[in-house]
Amino acid sequence: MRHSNHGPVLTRMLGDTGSLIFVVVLIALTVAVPLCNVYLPEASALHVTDYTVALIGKYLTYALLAVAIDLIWGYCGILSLGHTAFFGLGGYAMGMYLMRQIGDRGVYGNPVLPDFMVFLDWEHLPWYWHGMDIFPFAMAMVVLVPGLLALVFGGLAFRSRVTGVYFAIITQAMTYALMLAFFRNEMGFGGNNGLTDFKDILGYELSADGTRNALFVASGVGLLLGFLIARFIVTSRLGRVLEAIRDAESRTRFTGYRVAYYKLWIFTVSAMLAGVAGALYVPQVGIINPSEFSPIASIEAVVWVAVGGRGTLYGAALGAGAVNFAKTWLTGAYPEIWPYALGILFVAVTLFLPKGIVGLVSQLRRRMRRKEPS
Amino acid sequence: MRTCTPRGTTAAAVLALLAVLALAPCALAQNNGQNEGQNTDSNASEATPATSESPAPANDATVESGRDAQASDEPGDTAEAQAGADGESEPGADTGEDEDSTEYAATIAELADASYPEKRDILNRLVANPNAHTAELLTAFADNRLVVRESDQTIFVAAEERDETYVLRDPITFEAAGKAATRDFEPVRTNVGLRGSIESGQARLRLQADDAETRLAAVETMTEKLDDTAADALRAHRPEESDDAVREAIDRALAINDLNTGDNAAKLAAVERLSGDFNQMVYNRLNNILLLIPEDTEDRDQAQLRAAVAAEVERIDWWRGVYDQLETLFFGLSLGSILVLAGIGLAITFGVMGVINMAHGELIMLGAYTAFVMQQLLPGHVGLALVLAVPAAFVVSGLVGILIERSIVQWLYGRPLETLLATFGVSLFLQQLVRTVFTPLNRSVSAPEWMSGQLHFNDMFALTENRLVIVAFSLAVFAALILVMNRTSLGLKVRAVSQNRDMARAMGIRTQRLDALTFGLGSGIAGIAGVALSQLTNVGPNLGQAYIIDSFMVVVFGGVSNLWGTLVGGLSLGVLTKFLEPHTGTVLAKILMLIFLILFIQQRPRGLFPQKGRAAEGS
Amino acid sequence: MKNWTKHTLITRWVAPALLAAGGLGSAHAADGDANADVECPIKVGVLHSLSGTMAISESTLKDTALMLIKQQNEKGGLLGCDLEPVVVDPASDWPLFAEKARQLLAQEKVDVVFGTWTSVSRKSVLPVFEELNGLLFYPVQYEGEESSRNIVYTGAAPNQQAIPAVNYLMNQVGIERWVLLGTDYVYPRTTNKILEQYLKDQGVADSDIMVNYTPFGHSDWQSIVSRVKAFGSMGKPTAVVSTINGDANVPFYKELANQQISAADIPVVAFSVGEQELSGIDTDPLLGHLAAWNYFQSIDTPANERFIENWHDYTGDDDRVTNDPMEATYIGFNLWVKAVKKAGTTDVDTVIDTLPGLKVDNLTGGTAELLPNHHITKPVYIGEITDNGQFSVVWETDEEVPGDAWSDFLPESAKLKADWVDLDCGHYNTETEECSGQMSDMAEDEE
Amino acid sequence: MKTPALLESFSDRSRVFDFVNRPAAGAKPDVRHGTILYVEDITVSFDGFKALDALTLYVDAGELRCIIGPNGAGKTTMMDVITGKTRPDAGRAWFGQNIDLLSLDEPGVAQAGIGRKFQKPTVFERHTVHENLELAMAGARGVWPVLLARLSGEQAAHIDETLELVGLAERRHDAAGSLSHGQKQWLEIGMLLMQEPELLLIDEPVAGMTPQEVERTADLLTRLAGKRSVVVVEHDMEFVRSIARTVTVLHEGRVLAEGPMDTIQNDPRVVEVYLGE
Repeated sequence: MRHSNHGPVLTRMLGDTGSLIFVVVLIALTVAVPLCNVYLPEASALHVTDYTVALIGKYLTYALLAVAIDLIWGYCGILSLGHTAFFGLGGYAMGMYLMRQIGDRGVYGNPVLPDFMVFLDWEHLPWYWHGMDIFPFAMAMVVLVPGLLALVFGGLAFRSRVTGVYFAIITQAMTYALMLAFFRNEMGFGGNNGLTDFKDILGYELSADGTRNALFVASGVGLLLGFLIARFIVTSRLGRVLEAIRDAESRTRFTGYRVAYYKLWIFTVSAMLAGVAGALYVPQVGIINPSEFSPIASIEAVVWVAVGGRGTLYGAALGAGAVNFAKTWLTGAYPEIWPYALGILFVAVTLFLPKGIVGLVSQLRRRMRRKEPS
Repeated sequence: MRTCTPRGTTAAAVLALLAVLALAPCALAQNNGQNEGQNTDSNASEATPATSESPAPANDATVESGRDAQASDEPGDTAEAQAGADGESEPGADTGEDEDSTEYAATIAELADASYPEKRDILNRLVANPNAHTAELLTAFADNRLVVRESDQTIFVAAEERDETYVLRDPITFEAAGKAATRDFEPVRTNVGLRGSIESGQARLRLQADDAETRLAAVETMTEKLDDTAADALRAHRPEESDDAVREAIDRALAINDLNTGDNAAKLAAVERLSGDFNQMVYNRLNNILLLIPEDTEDRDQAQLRAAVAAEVERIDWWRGVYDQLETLFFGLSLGSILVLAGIGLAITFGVMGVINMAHGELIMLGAYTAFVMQQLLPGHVGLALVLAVPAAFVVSGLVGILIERSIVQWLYGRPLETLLATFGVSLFLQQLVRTVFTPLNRSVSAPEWMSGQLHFNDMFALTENRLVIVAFSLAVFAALILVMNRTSLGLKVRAVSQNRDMARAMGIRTQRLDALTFGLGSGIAGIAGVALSQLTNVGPNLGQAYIIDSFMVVVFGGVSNLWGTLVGGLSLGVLTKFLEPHTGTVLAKILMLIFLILFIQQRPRGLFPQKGRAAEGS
Repeated sequence: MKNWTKHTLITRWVAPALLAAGGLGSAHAADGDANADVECPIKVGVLHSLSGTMAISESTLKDTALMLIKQQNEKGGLLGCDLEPVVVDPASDWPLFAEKARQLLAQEKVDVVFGTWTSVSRKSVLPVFEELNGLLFYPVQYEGEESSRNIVYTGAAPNQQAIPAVNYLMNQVGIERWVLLGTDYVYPRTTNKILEQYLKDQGVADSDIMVNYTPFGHSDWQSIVSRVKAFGSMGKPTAVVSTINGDANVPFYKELANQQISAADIPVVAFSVGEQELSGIDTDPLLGHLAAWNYFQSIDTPANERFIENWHDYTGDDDRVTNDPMEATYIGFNLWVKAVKKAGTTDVDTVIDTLPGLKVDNLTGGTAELLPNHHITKPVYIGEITDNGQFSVVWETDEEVPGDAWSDFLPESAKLKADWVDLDCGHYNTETEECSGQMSDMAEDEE
Repeated sequence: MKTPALLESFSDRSRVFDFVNRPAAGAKPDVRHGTILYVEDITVSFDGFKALDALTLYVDAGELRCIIGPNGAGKTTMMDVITGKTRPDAGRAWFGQNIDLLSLDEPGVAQAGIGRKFQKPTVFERHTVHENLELAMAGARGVWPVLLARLSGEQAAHIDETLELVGLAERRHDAAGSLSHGQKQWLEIGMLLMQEPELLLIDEPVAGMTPQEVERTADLLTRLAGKRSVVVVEHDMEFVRSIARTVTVLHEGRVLAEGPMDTIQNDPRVVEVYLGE
């Protein structure tokens, strides 16, 4: 089934059954989980605990990151092994805002400087921390900083036609360099400890139930919007061009498309989505630290997409949820063996489910349909 | 010149050697020497096996050049033997014996509750005024065999027995003083600084040795820790000295001392005497003189001295600059050779075969563990085990590599990104496997003698042997690999397949088997790299992850599928990093290297030595 | 002891008063009778990484906690209940620590948690413990600058490790020149800041202090060691104070050995190298280098002997070493057991109020007392590395040193003090005489 | 030293990043002098081997030109130079009198009005036949216009027309990858037509076609000439003979001979290097 760019935009975007189901389920989840958390008594079987809210909220942000990765990898063939760099930058921007929100309620009572600067004898707030106490400005940074990095980095790479594994590896270098940089205490981002011990967001206490549910809804809406934007792109003619680049880059060029611009554009959009995901992630887990930049984390994120099924967007989101759920469950239930299970899962998926979970589902459906008539 | 053994144990080793020599003529059964202290019947039966064992550790100690300092505090007869061997060190202990021995005893008694600086002072007093057993006493002190009886703060020399009892001796006369339970005693603690002082005290006592070489060594030890006491002792000994070499060494030491304490003329003479001497102490003292004399001094003598010193310092500084650069270059090459070792296996699997093997780091790790296992299998043969570990690691990692290729990678050719995912899974699996088998703790792999010294050019410039060995080793591995690729039919086929798989198959090359072999080759070399790394870093489950990114960088920088590129790329990245480091700090240097790499790839997307032809366009 | 109970009573009047005033039914019976409040089994959370980079250090502490729980159960449990361990794996992933902490507290409803190693993991779980009012025993030496009502710090603060070590080197060894080497993260940064200030207070010149930071897992030490060597060859006795973390230590010591810097030339005193780290290093070249801890396996006391024996029995491996964080876990566990017994309940608020002032034996023949700042008293030992992978003690403090949450050598921190008994504040500003910031603690008490 | 220069070059190039408002297609070639393609003294060498050696070639507007030559004569390299894929070491290449081809990259050349069909048929295999044509359709090539593009009725009709022309109307919704070799060749020609180029460069259009298909192709190309200029590289002599008015023979990177087919066929040099084989 191929989507086509005729007809009304919404039909075009949700014309595909998988996407439609995904959007419906996502909306239901975004609405139902907070309701079940707040209004159902704890004894109820359908009650959703705070823990679960936070957990699913985290998965949602991961899912958004996965959608961002799928947008470039699944549709344009750009494999970025450094996408958590953008996720992390978005997260840091949000973390800086939350840090500034603490104000003089830090342990040293300094109205301007975050605690980690106080006890390391910083005298002034570094220039890049200014303005981060203003929410709209900070939110702009959430999008602009990753976007700018993507623009510069991508501009350099795509212009000189760095592709395939070479691109994958320099993105690793990028995120690795960022990780090392953020580990440096002189950078003024709290070094290894990162930013933590946040108090409130927009004046609402972070640990309050209401705030947690609001953040959950924000994550759900964020994922929904991210998904719709991505769907809008991939179902437009631009989506065709991206796929054309993925399949036959040189041919696309001879057809008159400036491939580097397209790649740069979609890479930047994807980085911005990843930044938003990071920003939603931080207040829910309560910490942002340079290990988010670790190259392994980026590879893991790519693995989510592969497990879910590349090139479908909802598959990526599904994969992020599934792998992270497995991780949560296994690290609790079988702490000693979960790396085995995860390792085997990755191998098995690539060998036996080249199209991921989504591919498996459609394969099963096809088999069912074949049986029906007979 | 420094020796390879840690200095604290050198003395013990010498003594152990002497003990063995002294014992050698005696039959093992004749333990006449150990008569006092342990002659109760009940102990006799136990004592015999204990003593019949005792020469063995002592022997070991000799073979292993004195690693096992413990060996010397075991049997009582060792102490006897030392006393015999060191017997000649009894200078002037006869005059005014009574007063001296009282003072001597009082000095020893002070040890009971002295701080470390006080202990050092006590030590100097003992050495300045020794008795027949002082050398023995110092040995016991250094080996932590001096104990204090808690009840009355009396000092004894103790040898620990089984059953938590001490066999005691008097610290002055070394006569037996019975046995007692260990719990009634506290050890007289020593620390490393104090043991250093003890050693130079021993050296001072050894100035009286008959053997000129012993005396020379003693003078050198004293020069290293030159202070006024040592200088006085040397000066006092100078007239008695008969050996030219020793006299020369003493003169040098005294000259160095003069740089600090002499008058103007003595200093000037010392500067001339020591010209061309790169010793650090000389340099420091020369600099001190410069600091003390103002530049515009009125005094002509002072000015003359200053000029001489300044010229000398300038000369030394020039050489220091040269040697610093040389050293940095060497550091860079050695870092680079590690990168090359880690990357070269990847250059084959990634470069030649186009497989992104994220488990490459874990194959390195397996090699390192192989080195550990080999050392466990061959206890006591550290070097041999390490040498054998090289082929063993090649086989182990190679076989694992072939297993990975046959079971996973072969189904994924032409899909590099899927391979990346699957092998990432493999790497998780292997890490956890190692955790299960070897625990998450790091394992210790020992360094053999021939890898744990320094190649000493002069006082300013020395290269560490293990780095030299590793540089040479990585070059050797590289050369071997080039030979395999260029001179063997395997290499020919590998190159053929990498250029055109279909054509190669059409020409009758069994590509499947070849793929497995090539992957095995790359993996095996990763294993070899692991053996080398086991000498430098942790052998633990995370070893691989630390190198995987660097490996990829090196290969990509050098140009995929070009082994020479990997060599040049690795070495130049190493050297560049090391020359950056002093200016930027370690972390920033690494970040800058990564940025450099990104910009480089941007300028030359196919690396330093790009592969030509259509195969390169494939990915 | 008496003092404490008095204070405890004062701070505890709030809860009963609330009960009396409003009959707010669901409030826990803070001082209520024992059996009413204990649900069997008592759940004990163990939050240590079993995979990832920290597994090397943390998995041992998981085993220690499990051993202690098993022993307690063999002694008949606690308040008539068995203890049930709940082990989870945060996988050296800091946000996952927070998630797992939430799981332990909210889902598993554990009564106490033993866990975390790195500062960042502690920082990551701290808000969760404060929000859900849990109780965490943190067993590792750290940089200080923290005191939470919900955390008990049984590892050393800088004044219980770093400063005594420097004192030893200065006064007993006669060191005049200092190299502060550390991994670039908060613990070394803070510790070195404190030490720098301390050294300067002692009259050490700026030019006699060299500070250098390296990234995590740094493996190429050639240039740095060579610079240390040059720095140390200027005629003054020089020592290295190392806050190098975990994996970077082995290559560091190997490079020292390679460049033939022995302990006699430039001694290295480390704060993160213990018996367990040594078991992964060939110690021959390291003889005489130092470590400062509050416990060494080699310390010969009956309690320690028993502990080591139990450990070997439990692990079935006579070569497994013990180390300082294990002792800290041991002390923490015993403190908690004692507090629960005394309070007759596992209720967190009651236990937290009962804890300060309690004393338990440590493994080295002294006692550990929990101070109002939630740190404990500890003896400080300096040990030299011996050839069997152990340390021989060369120096020790005369008596236990009380842990100081807020260092006196950092200007901002010197103003603060923590007191959970009288002031009910983890960071009381002695200049302004008020508890700076942190409303969450207040909010909790009002509830 | 290098960094500022790099930065400068980057900021310099960043002006080009202003792709958002870039005109969809370049200016039309100026063919008032009757010549649409000027290739003059073009030299290309790979590692010392001269693939093109001062090649000079002119193509008139509306002409159908066939280029033949043995393997390695430089035919494909010449196409690469014209379409911006390969940068020559020396020489000039102009499209009409006003467009310097050497200053353009591949998309630039394509947008200026030169379409290229490859030797091996290259279509977007995973797209449908319809989508292939839609992608190739002349029009805005900037990112934003493409993102918001919708198919107008006129454009849809145009695509249908082309589908009919290349005989793929039945298969419009099938993936291009499922087409036969000949059909792919036709699809690619169809895509070329959708680009509405002034000049078509066609590399071996009839390789792998059935005789009927060859005939239809010949027919199509002949019809195109006049309206557009066509350069065909082909090995199939029968085919060349059937369509060619002017034939250029390349050999070792130079023009060996040029003229009507009959003349060429009898040229002894040509016979020696090529036809004689």
